[in-house]
Amino acid sequence: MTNPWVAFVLVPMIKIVVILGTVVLATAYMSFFERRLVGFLQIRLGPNRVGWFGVLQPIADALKLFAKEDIVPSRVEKIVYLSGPVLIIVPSLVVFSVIPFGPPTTLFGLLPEPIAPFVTDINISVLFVMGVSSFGIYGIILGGWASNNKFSLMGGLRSAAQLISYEVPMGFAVVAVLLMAGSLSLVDIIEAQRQAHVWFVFPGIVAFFIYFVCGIAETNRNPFDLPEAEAELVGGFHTEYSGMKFAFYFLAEYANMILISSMATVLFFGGWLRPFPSWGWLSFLDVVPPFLWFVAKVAGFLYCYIWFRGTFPRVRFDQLMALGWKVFIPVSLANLMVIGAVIVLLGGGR
Amino acid sequence: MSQDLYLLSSLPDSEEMEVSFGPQHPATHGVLRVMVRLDGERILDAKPIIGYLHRGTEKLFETMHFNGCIPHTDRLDYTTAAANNQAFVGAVERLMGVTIPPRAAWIRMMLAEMQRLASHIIWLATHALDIGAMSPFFYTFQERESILDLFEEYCGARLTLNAMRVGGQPFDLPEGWLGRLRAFVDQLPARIAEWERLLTGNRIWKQRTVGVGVISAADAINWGLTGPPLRGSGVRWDVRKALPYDGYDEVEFEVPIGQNGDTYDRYLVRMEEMRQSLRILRQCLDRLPDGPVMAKVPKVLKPPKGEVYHSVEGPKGELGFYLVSDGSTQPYRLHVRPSSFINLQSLPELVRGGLVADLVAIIGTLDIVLGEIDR
Amino acid sequence: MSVRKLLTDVLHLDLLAGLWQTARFSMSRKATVEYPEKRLEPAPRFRGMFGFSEERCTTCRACERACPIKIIHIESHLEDVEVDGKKRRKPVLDRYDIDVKRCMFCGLCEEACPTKPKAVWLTTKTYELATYERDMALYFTKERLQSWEGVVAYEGVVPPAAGQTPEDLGGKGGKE
Amino acid sequence: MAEQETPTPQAPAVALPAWEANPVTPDPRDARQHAQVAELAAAVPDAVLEAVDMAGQVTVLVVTERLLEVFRACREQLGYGFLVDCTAVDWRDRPEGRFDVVWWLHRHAGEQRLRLKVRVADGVEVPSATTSWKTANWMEREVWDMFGIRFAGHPNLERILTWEGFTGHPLRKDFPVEGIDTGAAIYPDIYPPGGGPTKAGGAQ
Repeated sequence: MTNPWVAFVLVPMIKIVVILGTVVLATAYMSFFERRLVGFLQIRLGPNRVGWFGVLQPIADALKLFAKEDIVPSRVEKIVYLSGPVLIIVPSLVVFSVIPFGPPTTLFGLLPEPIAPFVTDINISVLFVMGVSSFGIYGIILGGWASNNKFSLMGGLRSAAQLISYEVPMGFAVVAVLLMAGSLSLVDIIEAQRQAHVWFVFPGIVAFFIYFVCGIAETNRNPFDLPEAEAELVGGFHTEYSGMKFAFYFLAEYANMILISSMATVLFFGGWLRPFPSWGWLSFLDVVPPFLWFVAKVAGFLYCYIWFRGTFPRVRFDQLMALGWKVFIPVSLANLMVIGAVIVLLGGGR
Repeated sequence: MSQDLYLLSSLPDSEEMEVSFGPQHPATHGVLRVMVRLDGERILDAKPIIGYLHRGTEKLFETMHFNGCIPHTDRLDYTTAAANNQAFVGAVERLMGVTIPPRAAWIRMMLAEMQRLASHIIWLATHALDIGAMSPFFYTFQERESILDLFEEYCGARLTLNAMRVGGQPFDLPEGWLGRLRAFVDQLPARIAEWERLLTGNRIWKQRTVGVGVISAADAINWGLTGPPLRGSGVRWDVRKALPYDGYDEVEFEVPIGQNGDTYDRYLVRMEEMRQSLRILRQCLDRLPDGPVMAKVPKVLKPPKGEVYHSVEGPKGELGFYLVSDGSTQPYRLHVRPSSFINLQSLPELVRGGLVADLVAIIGTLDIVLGEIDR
Repeated sequence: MSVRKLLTDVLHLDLLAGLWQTARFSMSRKATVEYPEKRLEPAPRFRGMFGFSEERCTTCRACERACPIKIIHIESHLEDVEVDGKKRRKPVLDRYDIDVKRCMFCGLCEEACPTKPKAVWLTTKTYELATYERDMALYFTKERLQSWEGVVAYEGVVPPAAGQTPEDLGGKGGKE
Repeated sequence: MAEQETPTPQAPAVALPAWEANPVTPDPRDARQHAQVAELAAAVPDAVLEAVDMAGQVTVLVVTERLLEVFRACREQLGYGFLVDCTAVDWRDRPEGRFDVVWWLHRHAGEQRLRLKVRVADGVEVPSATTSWKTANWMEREVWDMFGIRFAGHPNLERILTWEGFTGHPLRKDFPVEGIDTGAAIYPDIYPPGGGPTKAGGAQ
């Protein structure tokens, strides 16, 4: 791969197209799986009419949403209103550029030399993910405000408060991992877990718990789906959105779920590593490609999302805030101190 | 209840916001509209606005013969048709001096208790859904279907039963019905335990309901609350015990009460009421008397001149019918004491100072049905 | 704070119990009935589409009077007919219309009907009565009430003109 | 048991069942000596006009002017803590006053009920019970809405089941069952008087 055009333009372009396509397809199918799985949890079948077991349902949904009349309510702030869905979908897809889906691979010898199955590995990946994914909140706030609807406005405000409150403990939880790994690069974090012979979830169980709960809160999912709380705010920030504009909010939510699950996989569950990577007698598990390990772990987290949605009631706004500020921030700080102290005692880090 | 609720939007500098909650809102159980004045998320005042489902039922009653009124009572509170039938035919029978055969009374009691179960199941389903727990809706409705199947076998309808007539019951129980009811009664406690596992101990459920919408016992009586909202506040009062009708003085059951008068206590009271209903049903199954199901009543019903008020303990509270007759074949005036109407009245009192999410929880805990409120 | 409560709080046993419960439900049999392919069978007493038999009807108008919302319209006249060689005046129906779109299926007309077996009955198990227009599609004259033209009958049910009676499905007129 | 309903003349059985042998006759009886009435008459002298006991339910006809005192006495002295309901009956052509306004009171001690009644002419204001029982609020709004009886001292006497701007009081006997032309009252420039649901919506 000596030709710089191939190395710096063609290959990344192909990777971007493939990853973007996969992620968009995955988000669309996530909606299908959610409906099926919630159906199973609720002793019903879920959508099963379109195609074999309903597998074409997302396509039918997309067609329906595309064909739907594009309604812009008459008294909205038009530019802001229309930019809301864009603002939320773009960051939620951009962050996938740094998620390491697997180790460099030759695709079973099809390629002349190994290619990393992710767009790029920047040395501040963690910061990039947290920064860019937080940007999506503007879509919610601006969309809620621009809709000129009191329920939307309240949804947007709730979302903003929720994001600020939960970004902090989530950051602390991630810092605990960074202390253990000693790097901000996601690939290096996975590598560190391989070298440490243990997934970081075992030393960092508290951090993982905080990270995942905050992740649920950040993606506005049950039991923390206050910004859209159907029973209270009708639809919250997307009350006035319909058709493809609504679909963008919808897809962004699922993309964020996949993102949080991927990050949890990378930070705490060893990314593409098989379980207990240092135990030799488990090496028969290596026949499963690393990419599939990654997908399986992400799917496990996504199932938890759906499972929680099928089980829990919704918390109240003030209780959500209290949980964030009074429980998670102190606990995550304490956890950080403990982990830091242990690392110092064990040899002062790297 | 402030008179100038509507004027607030003209105050430009106000930090307060007024929101029209309903009439088309997922959590208002129909077409209830609540004008809420908010400071952020905190509710300063609320004003229920009703009447969107007003069908003039009381006026219509005046144009119908007595048995023809019964299908219309089904449609008052459409989740408790059997209780409505029971209260109405009870009023007419009381005015006519008809005593119904014991078997008919016991069948009525069974239907009423099944209806109470069905109504409480709907309440649990919608209340949990309002608070965000989606799945109990489906689990509970599966059991409600069993009750409706039994109704269908008995009278041919599932929701609007039209299952009682003045003077008794229009038909006897079908063959095998008691066995199927017993099977249902035997398996429901396990189902209730499953629902409770999802909610009763759940910390989120407790956070959302404990201390929300508190009303003291004295206030509850003053506001005229009846049914589970009254008992949740610790008043042990139930029409079935206080003014027994049909066979209720012959069966044993407890009247559960709460202590704090909050949403959680009302939840617990209703869950316990479901178990007590099962207890009554079991006694009915064991002791159902034999005999005819219809007393001798003339084909054309002509109650004497006079007035009578008959009330039953409906699933939502005291449900009464005030019947004034001028001696003709139609009621001169038929007034309904709708339990949800009077229970809803205390809504502003309960939600003041709470959050928007509490409003939803409190509407759910009052267990209102707009068909009865607006009539 | 008891140990049990502490354990519950720290380990979130209350939430885990809920998760366990939903997981168990997800394994249980699904309650869905996939409607157009499978359908639930109505009970024998189920009140559905009207059946009507002109020959049994004595034009006594009891059903018309019993109807709380007055949707049964009857007109009749007397006619001389010869029965067993004797001349008798017999009422003949001119009109027997039921405005089914306003019907609330209370069944009072069936209860009022004095003939045996009933001349009008609702225990036909037939409930798929939706139509695309509201005016005439659900307005049934006496011919349509018997032929059930335009009505999708429940499986195993034949229109009254083809011989179905209230007893055939074991309804109220039957066993009890 | 469908044949139970048909009036087939049957010979009376040998022994009548208990529920037919001793029917409760709902004859109205004078109830001035009834304990509940006597106690009310003692608490508020000269307030009780008539008292009737029918089907075990005591009705007391009260002087309209003394009603407020009666309410207060019932609530504070006699312990009727629970106002069950309040409604009205329209006797259109009755000379001594067109409307009966009726209240039911409940006393938890002894589980006794008492029905208070006043006769008022059209346009006469009735004292509001809201000072004694908060629950009277909506009930009286409903009576105002449905019958047009005003309650003096009510905090917020608005229409409740019909909308603001509705004309007429539906449960009066002279209000047509088919409804009135409500469109004209709200949108006078769109609906000319005489249109509306009465003529346009008639099914027959």
